[in-house]
Amino acid sequence: MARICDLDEAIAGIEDGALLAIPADYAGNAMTATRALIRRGVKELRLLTVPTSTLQAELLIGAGCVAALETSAVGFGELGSAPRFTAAVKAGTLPIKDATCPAIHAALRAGEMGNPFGPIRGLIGSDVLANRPDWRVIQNPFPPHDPIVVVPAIRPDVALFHAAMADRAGNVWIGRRRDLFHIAHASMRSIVTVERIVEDNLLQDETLAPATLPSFYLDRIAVAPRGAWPLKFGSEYEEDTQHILAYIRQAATEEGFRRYLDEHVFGLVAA
Amino acid sequence: MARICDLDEAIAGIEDGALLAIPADYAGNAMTATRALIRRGVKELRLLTVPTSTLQAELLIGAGCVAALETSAVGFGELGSAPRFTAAVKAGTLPIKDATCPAIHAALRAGEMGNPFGPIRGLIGSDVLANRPDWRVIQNPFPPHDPIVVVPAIRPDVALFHAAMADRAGNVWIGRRRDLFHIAHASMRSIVTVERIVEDNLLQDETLAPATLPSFYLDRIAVAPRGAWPLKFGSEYEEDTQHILAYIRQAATEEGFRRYLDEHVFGLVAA
Amino acid sequence: METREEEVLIGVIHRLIQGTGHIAVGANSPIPAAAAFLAQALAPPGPIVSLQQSPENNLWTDGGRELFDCASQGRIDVFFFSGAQIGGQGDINLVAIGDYKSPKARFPGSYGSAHLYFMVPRIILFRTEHSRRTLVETVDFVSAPGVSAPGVYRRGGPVALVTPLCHFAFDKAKGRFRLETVHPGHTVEEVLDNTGFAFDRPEAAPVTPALGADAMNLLRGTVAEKIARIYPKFGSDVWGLQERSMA
Amino acid sequence: METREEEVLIGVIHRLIQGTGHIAVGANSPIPAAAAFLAQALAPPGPIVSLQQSPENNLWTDGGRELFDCASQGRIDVFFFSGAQIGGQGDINLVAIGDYKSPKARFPGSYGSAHLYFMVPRIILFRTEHSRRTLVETVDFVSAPGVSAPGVYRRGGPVALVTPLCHFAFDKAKGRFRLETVHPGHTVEEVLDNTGFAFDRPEAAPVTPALGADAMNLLRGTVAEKIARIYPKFGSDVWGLQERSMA
Repeated sequence: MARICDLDEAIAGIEDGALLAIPADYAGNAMTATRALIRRGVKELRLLTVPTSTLQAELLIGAGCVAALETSAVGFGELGSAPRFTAAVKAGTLPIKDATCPAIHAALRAGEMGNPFGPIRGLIGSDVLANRPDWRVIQNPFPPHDPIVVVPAIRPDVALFHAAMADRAGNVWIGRRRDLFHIAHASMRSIVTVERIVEDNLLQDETLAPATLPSFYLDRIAVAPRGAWPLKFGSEYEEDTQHILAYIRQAATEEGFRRYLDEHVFGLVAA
Repeated sequence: MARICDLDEAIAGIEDGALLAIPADYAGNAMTATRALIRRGVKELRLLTVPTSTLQAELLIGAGCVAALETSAVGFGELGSAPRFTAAVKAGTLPIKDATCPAIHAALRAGEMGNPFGPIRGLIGSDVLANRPDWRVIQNPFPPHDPIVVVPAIRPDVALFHAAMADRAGNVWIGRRRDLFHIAHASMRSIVTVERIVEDNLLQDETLAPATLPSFYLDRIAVAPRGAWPLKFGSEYEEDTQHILAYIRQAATEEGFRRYLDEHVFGLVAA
Repeated sequence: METREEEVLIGVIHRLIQGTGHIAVGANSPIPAAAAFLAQALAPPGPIVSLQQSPENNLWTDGGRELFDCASQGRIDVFFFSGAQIGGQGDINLVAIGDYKSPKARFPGSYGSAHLYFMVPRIILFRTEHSRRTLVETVDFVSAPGVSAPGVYRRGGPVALVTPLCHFAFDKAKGRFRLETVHPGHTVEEVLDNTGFAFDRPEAAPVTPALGADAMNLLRGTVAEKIARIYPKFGSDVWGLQERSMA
Repeated sequence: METREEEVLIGVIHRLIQGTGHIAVGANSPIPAAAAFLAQALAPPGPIVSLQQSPENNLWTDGGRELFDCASQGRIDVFFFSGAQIGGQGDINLVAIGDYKSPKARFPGSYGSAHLYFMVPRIILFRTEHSRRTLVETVDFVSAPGVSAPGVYRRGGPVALVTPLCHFAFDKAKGRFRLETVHPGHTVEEVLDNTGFAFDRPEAAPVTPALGADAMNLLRGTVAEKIARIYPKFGSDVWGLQERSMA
């Protein structure tokens, strides 16, 4: 069962070398916790983005916390590319497994089901597949007996994400961002930051229970108000686009990135 | 997109011979619609219980509407066995595919994912597997390369279930009974009865949206107050245990079952 | 108040689930549920107990498949099964007596057994009828086999069989039951007479230990009340607690 | 008001999605979104349009995987992709320029393309830079191939490529693009000069037809307002609509 603790104790559950799963930036990103992880100097993370990431992967990569990355995309969409991710891949210092979104979902789903693998159509003839020796092509055992890709299950050591609220029993209300269920189900344990703690048991409220992740999937929960900043969080707050644009400009150089870390990670603790 | 219509028009979407999926009796059973189907004289249904059933499968089987059955169990638990199901299987008049709950979930999940098949551990050495020539044992393509059962995907022609409420756009609030999502996702289309229609769009309410099935999975929606009676429905009403006990006693004989149908299906329309 | 048969079974199951983390209880299983709640009450918070019918213990929010997913992943430590027949090699039959294609008796079906029996480390079998009809050398239909060939992925299986007469342990290596204890008021001879399968036994089988006084008080107090809210008929039959409507 | 380049592209895409049932729009795609909303506005209720960023058009309640599930099942009829490079055989590259292991340029990644490109019947490619750098004979990294070998399961793929200069159709059988229309103000020579891949073309390529007056009025009216709520910058740039905060 999950216990509620302070932020540093919560992130202590993420060990150096862990296979860490983080959600896409529409789902609820534990950015306050990510900054705390960087301050702690977490090392050698094997990072899995489910299935893509923006600032969260970018900061961990830039700060040198990531030994290996599996992703379907790291970038800021219309706002621009992810400078530290791009630099690390070009420099050859970041071993990367390029995936495609539904292949990451398929691997996690196999993990969620306790299956050793899962099939996924498509991919054949792509360089995505050509560069994934850990995936296999088998013959579909049923008609039309076509060649089909199978990916091994992924069970991350730990999932890290941000949600709206937890109750005293350690249940967490996820709301509409069902990705967080899928990541938590697949992972060995989850570490979660929340906007607030509520007094009533979420699983006993018929309206809230359907979107509540039961405590037994979770390990540690810490309160972190505005814990997804500067990213959007559900219907609670919007992305801080100006901050992200400033980040992209500043992180164009290693020196600029270091100044960003000094100011926003090591300096004042972001509210 | 779904349209809201009357009950007879809704069940007209279930054609003779359809592969019909129905949920287990904790999830929301469209019993008023099932009685209407029997009155209409639906024929040759291939019935899939997801993964088990009680009175709903029993009535359809007893009334002669079912040409083939796939199930993990049909019975009333502590209350007793399902007399018409039992009689039909013993008489050899009901072709049955005996499954196990998670194999039905695995097949529907493969259907939900658009995959041709899905793996499931266990089963090897059982007579469940021995009697399922439609399932295969393959070698796990990954270590430990163990033999593993794969089941072909199931995409039911139509799912039939009961839910609490629909909005005017045809979205349906499922609540905690997530099985109904899984069945609807896997099925080609769904026909749903609801306790009530609400005026506000369910997908635009952040508290209700997470447990709302979007309209595009649905075909027809009819209002049927107390539409799961005599079965339990969520937190809205309890099982009518006395009715079910009386059913089990009465349906011990074919004549008794016919009297039950006359009274509760063809006679007065159950409230 | 004399110890009732149900309380003896609850006591045996309570010992069998010591030290486990997550106990899942299937439909209509008041005896296992009582043992699990007793474990929670004796050393709070105790194991996680999930039980779909009980609003306070329904931990599931991803539909019926979530239990099987969790079992497959290794998140569930204990589950319970019964069987129309239980075989001497630990096989259970939940389907048919006689020929499968034209059975003499037909039961509801295998439920999740063909999967959970492989995946949950501690499966506890319980059968409220101890007879040569129910405990047989070979079952007519294998819903789930007690043991598997080498190379078949298997992390779970039966560990014990509890009946109104005795407690058998299951020896995975031998694929055989072994008599552990005989319940108060019953004898080894009675067990031998009423068991259709061969089993190992010690020279003198000990008597099934009773629950300690503290445990029995808790069982008859808060645990019984909790059970009666979920299973009113069982609460009334065993402890004379008045049925309360849950509507 | 003169017809803007964006409006021409919206017009082409609008014609390409006629008669489809469910149009899914990915992140940051105001032009495809406008075409889809225009189809809804012209013949209500029109196609289903799902768009995660828009509260009124977010139809997803099962997380990010639901789009891919639906595409795999055949529930999605139209999707849109761009590419750092688009190859003459319909391949798209969303990953790297140069050697994959030590690239000259690196892009975010393949997103869902390696799967959706096989599963969605009508993939419409759009690229806002029409140059020999972006439209190449052979891409450096195949995120998703335009055509597949016989026997590979495939129900979808590219049907068209829309650029600021022209509209190409994709011929699946030949694995080649064919010039369909050239946008007003541009010429076939301009297309030839700026395209790195060989393509088929008619003797005289017609001019891309403009949207009809009714459609244009709708586009600049209710559709533009809807787009501006989701993509404030695009609404302001193209139609001069004032940005409104969505907070």
